[in-house]
Amino acid sequence: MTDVSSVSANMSSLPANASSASANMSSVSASANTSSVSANMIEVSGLTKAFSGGTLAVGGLDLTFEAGRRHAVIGPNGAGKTTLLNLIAGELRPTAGRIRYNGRDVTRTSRVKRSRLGIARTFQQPTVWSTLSVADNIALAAWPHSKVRGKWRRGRYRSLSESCERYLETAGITALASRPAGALAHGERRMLDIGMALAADPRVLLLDEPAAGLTDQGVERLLTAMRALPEEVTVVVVEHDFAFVAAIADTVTVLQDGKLLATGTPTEIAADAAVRTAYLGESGAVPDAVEEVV
Amino acid sequence: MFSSRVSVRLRAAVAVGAVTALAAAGCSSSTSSKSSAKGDAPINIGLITALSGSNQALGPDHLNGFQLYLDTHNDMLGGHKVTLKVGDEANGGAAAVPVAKKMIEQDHVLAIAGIVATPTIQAVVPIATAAGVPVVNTGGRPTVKDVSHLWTMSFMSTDPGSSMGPYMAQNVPGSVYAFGPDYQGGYDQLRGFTEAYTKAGGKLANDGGKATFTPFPNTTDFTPFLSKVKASGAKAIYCFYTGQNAIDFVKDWSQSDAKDIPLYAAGFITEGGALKAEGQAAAGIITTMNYSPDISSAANRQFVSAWSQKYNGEAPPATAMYSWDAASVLDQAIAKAGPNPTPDAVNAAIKGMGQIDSPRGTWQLSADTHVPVQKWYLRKVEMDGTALANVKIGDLATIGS
Amino acid sequence: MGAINTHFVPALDGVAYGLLLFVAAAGLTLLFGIGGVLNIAHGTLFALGGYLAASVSDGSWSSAFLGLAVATVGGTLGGGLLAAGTLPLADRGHLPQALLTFGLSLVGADVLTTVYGTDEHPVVIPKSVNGTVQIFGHVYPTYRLMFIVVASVLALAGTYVLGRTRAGALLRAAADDREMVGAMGYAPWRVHAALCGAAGALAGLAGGLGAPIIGPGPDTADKVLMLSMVVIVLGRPGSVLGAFGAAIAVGEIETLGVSISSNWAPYLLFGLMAVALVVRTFRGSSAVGAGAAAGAHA
Amino acid sequence: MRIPAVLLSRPVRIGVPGAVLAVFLLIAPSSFDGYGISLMSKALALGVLAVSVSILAGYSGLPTMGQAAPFLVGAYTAGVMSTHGHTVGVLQLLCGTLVAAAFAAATGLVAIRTRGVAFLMTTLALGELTVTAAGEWRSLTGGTDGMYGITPIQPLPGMAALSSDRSIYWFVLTATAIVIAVVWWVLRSPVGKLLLACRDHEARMRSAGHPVTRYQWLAYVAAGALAGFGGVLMCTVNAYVSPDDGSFSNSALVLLAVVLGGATSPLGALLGAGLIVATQDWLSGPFPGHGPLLLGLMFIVAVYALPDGVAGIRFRAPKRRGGPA
Repeated sequence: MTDVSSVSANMSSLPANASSASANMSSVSASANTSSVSANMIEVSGLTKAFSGGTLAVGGLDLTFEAGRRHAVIGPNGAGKTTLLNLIAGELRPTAGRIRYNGRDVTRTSRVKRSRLGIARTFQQPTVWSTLSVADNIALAAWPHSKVRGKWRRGRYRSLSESCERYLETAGITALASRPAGALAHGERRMLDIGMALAADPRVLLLDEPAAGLTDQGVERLLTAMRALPEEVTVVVVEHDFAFVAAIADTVTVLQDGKLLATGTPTEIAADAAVRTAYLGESGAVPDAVEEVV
Repeated sequence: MFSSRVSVRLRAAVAVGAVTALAAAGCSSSTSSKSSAKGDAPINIGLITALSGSNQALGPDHLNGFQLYLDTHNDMLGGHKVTLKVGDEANGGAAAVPVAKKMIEQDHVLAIAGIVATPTIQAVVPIATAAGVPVVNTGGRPTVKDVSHLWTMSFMSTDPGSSMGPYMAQNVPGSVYAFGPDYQGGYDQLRGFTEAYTKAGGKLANDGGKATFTPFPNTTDFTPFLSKVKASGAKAIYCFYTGQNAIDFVKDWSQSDAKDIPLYAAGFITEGGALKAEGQAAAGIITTMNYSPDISSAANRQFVSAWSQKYNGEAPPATAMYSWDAASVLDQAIAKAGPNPTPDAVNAAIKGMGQIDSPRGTWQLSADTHVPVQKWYLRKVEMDGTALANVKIGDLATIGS
Repeated sequence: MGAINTHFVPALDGVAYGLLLFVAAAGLTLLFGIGGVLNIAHGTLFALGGYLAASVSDGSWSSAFLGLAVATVGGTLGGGLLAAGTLPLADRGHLPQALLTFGLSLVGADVLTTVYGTDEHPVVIPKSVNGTVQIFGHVYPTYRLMFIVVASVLALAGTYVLGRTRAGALLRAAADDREMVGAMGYAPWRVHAALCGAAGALAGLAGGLGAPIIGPGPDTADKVLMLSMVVIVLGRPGSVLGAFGAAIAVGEIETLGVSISSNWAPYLLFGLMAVALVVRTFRGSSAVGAGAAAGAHA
Repeated sequence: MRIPAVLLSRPVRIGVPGAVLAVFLLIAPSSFDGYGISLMSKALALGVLAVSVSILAGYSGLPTMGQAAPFLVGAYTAGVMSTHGHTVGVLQLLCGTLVAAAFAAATGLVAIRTRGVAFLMTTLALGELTVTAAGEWRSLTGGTDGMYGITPIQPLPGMAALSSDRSIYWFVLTATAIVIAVVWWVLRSPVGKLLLACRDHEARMRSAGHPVTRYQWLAYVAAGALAGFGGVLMCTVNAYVSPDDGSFSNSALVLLAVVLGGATSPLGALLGAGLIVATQDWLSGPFPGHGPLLLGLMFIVAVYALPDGVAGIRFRAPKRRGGPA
């Protein structure tokens, strides 16, 4: 399990060819796994996003992400994975369809409000406030979610900052605390981005390709951080790296051309013929990592 | 990496500083006054005029008239060699405050001449008055609270209109449509006209019986305003415009529905450069002015010939004449103020001045308002030789109190 | 009928004035909308064109055409200078360019008044178009009527060039995505220089054509800049058709608007401009915003 | 040549120029005449305006071309108070600041909706509207001639009126020092970090749950209040207010001052304003009418020579409706 990065290199080079895959879609229905006791944390129905120029990034998607579980969303490039995250986080407004969060309709809720309701996210391109220090980045990310009053005062802010030290530790960037975030290397910046998402004390954590560009060590740390997350936090990870997905996910959702292709446990997905054809390539040659999981 | 960024910044700051220092060096060398005094101790005179900003078309005449007097009088006023300190009032008002302060505090000027725009007067006069320095003003004159140190060579802003009002009431067979620009000088000019005109029995053709004010300085197209004139049935137009507004108004008038309706105006509309730019469009415009280059007097001949010699045979505009008079008044007042003139002594000497012999004829300063009591002339734009000129066709009233 | 009669000339004049503003603003909207350069010195190029045309005009047709040619060439050279000045700033977004061109406009104004003096320069136009014509019982200047025709032809030509030619397609592509033009094999600096030159040429030509209406004088540059800014904001930067509509609207406000209610005229233009800016952003598809994005991401 | 690290440490980088400036401001008046002193007063008043622009453009990523508008509102408030006999300086400062804040609160609702160049143009349009209104509202503002002969103020009730340029200078310097200290203190607090973060990456702030629009509106109001404070000081210095004080070119000049001063440095903005006043009113003295030329050259030099100062004024990342991912 330690040699994940080399596997991910293999995976990403797979052809994303999937023309005749939808035939088998009903074989893996979205409701197959919803028999568990936990409530649906995120529920999207008929979710559609069309961009100017007519590109349909997400087309009539029906999905549920159960509370307290680790979900992964995979699929070839252009499948609509990041768009789905952006729609859930409120960065984008859907063209049609509804999004429910914890039983509440948030389709038209602003991203600020959604963040305050407990949806936190990281970005494909790690996004930080570059002129501020790493510690300040974490503290400002925690700010809207902290119950401390009067944070604009120096003393209160300092105590907020101190209470955030554990996120620095979790992300493994304690040593960088006083560096300006703009001066960080790519991997460090990604860990900071994740630390910022954790600092928001989320109920739903949306991670957009968190392992991309990380060293082995970084991936290891990321996995540790994710395992250390409280049970009740719902995690949705968009990821190319199937090995990584297999290592953390309870359920895997496969998207293709903005539509749902399959849902299941990593094992089921790895074994699914339609997924193999669509995502893993015509040849059906399954990389070691997948076999290992199976 | 960080240190190199800082050093770039330092170097750049040093570069900017060096430019500043160079320019400062340049200015300090150019300000060193040439004190080759013949006669008494050299004196400084300030001249504030618009050399940039929205009034810059009017500025140079103020400067050139004063300079011409100095050129023809051996650079002397009242027997003292004069250094002229020129300042830019730019858009008027706030920009002129430091200019005036510099003249008073640093150059120790004996008097300040010039000033184009009325806001500049309002900003400068309190400062000069507090310092006891007389202001010999050559632009239009608004109402000012304390006139103890303000002496106007031109006219009260209401005067041109006051001189034309009764004439038009008698000679225009019907109502008159009145226009002006939307700023204080415009209101004063039009108030002068409408009050005198209605008092003499005239009736304005404008909607609501009040003069129309066009947005300033953004109006470039007067056609829509002029198309209302025709509809109103007015028999004549009276307007006050200067600079670019004047040129645009005249051009638009000459090609509009209102082109058959005679245009009367305060004289600035066809003064100097404006008349050149308007060309044939200005033919036939009747104006009121306290000056016309064709007045026959010794003083005027001297002035006109000096001006046309220096400026390619052109006729001098009235503004240059006011400035010439400002220099002439200062010349006499400084002479009277003794060998070591002080601003106070000059101010007192101006106050005691009686009749002033000027290219425009003789005039004197009103004891109350410190504005000329003078004769106004009726002029018409006609061919004079090969070029259009403001030709005197009659006398209007003598105005001033 | 009475009202139509009263407002006929202002309405017609609004078209002429609007078309003048369109020609004046066309270069600015191209350069800003497509090239991402907010050129505060645009009015200065217009004034330069006017001065140049005025300096050669003597009332003959040949001098009139020579004037237009000289004005266009002068504007193009000015645009070239602008290109050279802004090229090193290409990666630094809008603000440095705006500050630079503001500085250039201050310097340019000083140079123009030093060379040409502070008096307005008359343009002597050929006798046959210097008179007036009768339209429905109203007197109207021949030149403005001719201007309406000429400017309409220019507008059509511009629309054709942008819509139907290869150069136009390239420009539209550049407006959408400047990196793509690079990918198509055109050096970015060439596209930049061509845009600046074309915008300068348009400004110079507009100055020469418009000189008999907005004469070249010390105020001309500021006036044309402000009105052009209003036009490009109302019409969306980069959109020739939008600029056309906006220019006619501004022309009508400046003529018909003041003829109906001169009290509100001073507020109307900038009020509309602010509203347009805000409404655009509300709709979330701000062309200005996208321009800023292009600048920020370039 | 490497600069020793100690010279780059924060206390040295800010403390040394700060100390030099403080000494200059305290010592210089004794060797200057009234003209020089009043120029320094003017530079301080304009400097307060420049600091307000630095809060917006440098800290909040809102490059404004209309900050002269609240400045004008503050100046007119002081002028109107004077004509009604309220000549206590502290009271004028308080009221001018409050009225300008109210003005900014209203106009901010409009301006804050826009981004980048659109914000630049919106503030420009709002500024032009304000100048127009100042010229038209004759009963209150005295129209285009402005308000003149404004009565000298008394700093506090019961004190003597400030009659000399020198006494006005000390009043202006004291007021400026206090307000700059407050601004400094606030910007160095977590509030400054919030603004910088909005400037760095607005979208990330929203994703993190920060009400960015509210922050920026508050910054806009605070900057407006500060500009109003500067306007009152300018009215005190000039004893004159006219619509021209609110002109587009004033707004552009203070933006230049901020660029010269390094975008996020209140002290730098103050110095930049000083440089501009020196150029406009003092250097251009021997070349009357060519002040704009010198300023124009300064703009050009600044853009090329001080890229950091310009880059510090960053446009807010506009709302991007991204393409398919």
